[in-house]
Amino acid sequence: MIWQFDIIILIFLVIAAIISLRLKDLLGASMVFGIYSFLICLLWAEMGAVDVAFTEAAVGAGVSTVIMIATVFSTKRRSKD
Amino acid sequence: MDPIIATFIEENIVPNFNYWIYVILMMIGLYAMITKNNLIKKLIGMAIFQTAIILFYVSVGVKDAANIPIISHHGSEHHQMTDLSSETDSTKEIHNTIDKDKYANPLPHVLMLTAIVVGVSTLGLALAISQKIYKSFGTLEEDEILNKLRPGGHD
Amino acid sequence: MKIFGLIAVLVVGALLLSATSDFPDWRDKDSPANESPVSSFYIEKTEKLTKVPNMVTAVLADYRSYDTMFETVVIFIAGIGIIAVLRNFDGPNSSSIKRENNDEGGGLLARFTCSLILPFIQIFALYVVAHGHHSPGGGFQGGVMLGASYILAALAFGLSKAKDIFSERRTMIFAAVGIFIYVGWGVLCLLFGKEFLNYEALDPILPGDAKMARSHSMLIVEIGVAFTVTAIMFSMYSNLSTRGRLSKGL
Amino acid sequence: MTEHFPVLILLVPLFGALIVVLLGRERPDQCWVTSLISLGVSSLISFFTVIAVLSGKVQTLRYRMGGWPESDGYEVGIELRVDILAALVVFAVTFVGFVNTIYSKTRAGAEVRGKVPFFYALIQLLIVGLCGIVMTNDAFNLYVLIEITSLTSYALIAMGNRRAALSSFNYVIMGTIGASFYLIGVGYLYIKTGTLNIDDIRMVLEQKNLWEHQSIIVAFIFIMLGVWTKMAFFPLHGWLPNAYAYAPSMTGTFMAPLMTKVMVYVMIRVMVWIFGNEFVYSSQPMWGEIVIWMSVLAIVAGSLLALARTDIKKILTYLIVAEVGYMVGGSWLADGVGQAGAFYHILSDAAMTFCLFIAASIIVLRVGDSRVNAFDGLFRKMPLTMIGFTVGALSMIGLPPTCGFFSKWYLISAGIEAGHWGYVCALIFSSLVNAVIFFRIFERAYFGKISGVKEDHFPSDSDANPDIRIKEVPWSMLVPLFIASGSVLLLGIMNRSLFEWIQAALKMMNT
Repeated sequence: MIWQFDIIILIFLVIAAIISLRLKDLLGASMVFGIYSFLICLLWAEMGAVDVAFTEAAVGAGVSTVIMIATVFSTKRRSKD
Repeated sequence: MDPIIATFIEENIVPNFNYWIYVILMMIGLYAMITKNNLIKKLIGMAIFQTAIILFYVSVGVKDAANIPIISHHGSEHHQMTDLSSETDSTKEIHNTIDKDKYANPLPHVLMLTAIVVGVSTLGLALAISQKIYKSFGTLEEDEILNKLRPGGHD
Repeated sequence: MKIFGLIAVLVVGALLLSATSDFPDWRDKDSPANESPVSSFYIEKTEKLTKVPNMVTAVLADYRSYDTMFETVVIFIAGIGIIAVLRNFDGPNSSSIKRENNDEGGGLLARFTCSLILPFIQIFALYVVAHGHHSPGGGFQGGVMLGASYILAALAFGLSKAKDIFSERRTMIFAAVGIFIYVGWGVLCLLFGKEFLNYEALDPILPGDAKMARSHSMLIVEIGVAFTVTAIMFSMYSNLSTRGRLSKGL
Repeated sequence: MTEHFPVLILLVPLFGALIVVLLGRERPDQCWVTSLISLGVSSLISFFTVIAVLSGKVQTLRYRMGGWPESDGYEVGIELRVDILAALVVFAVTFVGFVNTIYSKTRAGAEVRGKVPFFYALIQLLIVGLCGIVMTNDAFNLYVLIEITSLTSYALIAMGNRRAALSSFNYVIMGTIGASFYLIGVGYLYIKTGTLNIDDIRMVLEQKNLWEHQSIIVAFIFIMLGVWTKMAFFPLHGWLPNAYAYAPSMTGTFMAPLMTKVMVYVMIRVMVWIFGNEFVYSSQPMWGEIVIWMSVLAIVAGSLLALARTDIKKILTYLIVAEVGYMVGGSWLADGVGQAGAFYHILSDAAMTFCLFIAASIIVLRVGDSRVNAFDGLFRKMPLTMIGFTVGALSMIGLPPTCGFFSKWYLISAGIEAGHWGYVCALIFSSLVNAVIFFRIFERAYFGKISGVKEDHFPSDSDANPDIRIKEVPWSMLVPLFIASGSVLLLGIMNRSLFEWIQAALKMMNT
């Protein structure tokens, strides 16, 4: 447990969350959301919650992002906000 | 880093930093859910909102200098013996060897596995619903959909 | 709307932050949550009572197995809910569509790479399911990986190829059978005269003593979870990527 | 055998749902039969549970999942807990589900074409979720079950037309916020107490005397906000009217009576079991005042919004919003009568909402128009349906001997006892508005001219006059309607003994 890592990842998390909500390109937003999931998965692994990190890596960074991108592809890519 | 600053951070910011960031992430997600116009953006906000809560729960279970919640076989020789020794012996042995401060609290982890699953299920279903909305309205922007539904609007 | 949302969010955030100062410190091993008898019981007694070193698996599949049963049901609901909402059965191209193999899937390189790594992904997924007692992992994680391997196959070789292996009917059967294994195992305990999901009741039909019966039963319910999750993950992807027509993937 | 009843109530519909999915799309009739049998068995078991709990042999059924005993006085596993209150609500849930399945016999094929097995699977899983919510004694398990009911209802509502999909999306957003707030509240309780079992949380709160801590207060606020969002309490009600009005009619008839009421039950349970009357009413006297005035606002606004609508389903959904105000206000009046009255209103409101929704769906189906002028002359054309509708409407207005009268009576007397005149006035005002709404409909139904517009809709019927064309529906719809209106009357007749049981159970908890 190294708290410096912890603080850095937490700050990156906030940045990733804001970017994925500000991007007008939904495909990019979904990808940044994948990055967000991966960062939070790192954070959990660092906190000792290995099972949660494993699940988040498989679900958040994997399947969630894939189905979100699938939806963006079959609907519209641009967003107004 | 200057050691004085490091100690200051460690004593004053670190104890609650996780909880602050969780609140900030939750606020970002909630704000996106309430005010974003695009339905997919709302769902991204929803996912952030849910992970923020998971972050809170996992932070609850962290212990200083604790291991992951899997009892290690290599660390203690006792385990090899306990399989062979008799029942009462083994219970005493393991009871003595396992120090609860050495392992992280497993309960929040279990709860959050369930919460992650609930999160992805909600996300999948909500994406399906938004695809159905797109199919019948031709757009994913909330204001355009409401325009189409107004009696004066076209369609 | 924006102003109203901002005010609501700020009020919520202020409320939550006001409680933060009251919390025990982060990483404190003596906080009420960490030193409560419940958590101490899990840490100290799990290996003794269930012979499973991974406490998370033991709590997930035994102490709180009732929760996990409903977690699996949630996944199942998401799967059939997506079909109920989105699936278009009476479309022009439902089952008897002509194959568009040539247009689908990735290029040659993608196909070749996928055919190389797919078996390894699947074997690793099975390992994760089976080895959840001793290392991070378990039915859910393994199931997601197995489902993801089929999604990868659908991306590389086209959805119709993947559907030859995993047709829609088959996904539904797999999903239902997974929960059937889980709940049925619990009901078996009921039939042996103990409480629902009390695996000790199954001692007579499983090898080892009553504690090993718990360990074995956890493996079985994890396999049930893996069945459901694999099927539903693939079904989710195939419905969402084709707008419910299941004809042509991304 | 009795001790296994709680889990059997859940398992039968769960297996039913799996079998229905396995049967597949080719056998819609067998799907109906399967779900009818499974829900019938489930409601039979829950009826026996009510009898067992009432007979006094077991005051409270406790069922430990996995057979894990407690350690140091703390539950390590998940526990089910069924007392008379839970048994009554579970019986109401399974029984409404059973009767609604009869009603859906002819409609399922028409409304959810080709997706019949998924519809029945979702309905049965929704019942599993609702029963689980009522019976569980674990705060986190409650969250998982709330999500089960939410996900099933999102899917069921979105199976309707395009408006239904849009309102379902709004429901996803609001529902997730509500459930997550509940989860935050549970987390704040967990970080201070270290346990998730509802009885144990109470025990720790009392032992360590944590009542004054800011996190416990915030936990209470967030759990309440979450539950209010899920039950559509007034300022948070936005998702409900559209969702219930545009959903497939079988979904509406099923969810309208149950969802909000079960969440009211959760609210009463959290208030009484986790936090206790002392914390809720005495420590912060301002809260009660604020919440009761909010509920007054909910009642008045719900009634007025209903009055302004001409679509019968919209009227009924806004009346639900008003009824939620009744129950929240009643349970926050600081005395036992108010809580018991609110609880009795859960049962009676379930019965009368069910009755009215079935009648309205039948009428909309036959007349093909959901506006109020569809009721013109209906007493002559569909006398049986209108009798059922009348019973439900009279109960909504609050005329004896229907249960609506008695529940309103208990709530009003609790309000007078607590000296909260605003609440009493709101209840009377709402009764008057309901009377205006429903007598307007009765007037049309009795004296209204049979409009000639209908001629155009049925050009194929050559010689018959309109009286014959709009005719009664098949028995599979009338029988549920009569069961519903019968239960409205039965609950009214049994009000004294029901009320005493409820009061006794609540008193037992508060001491």
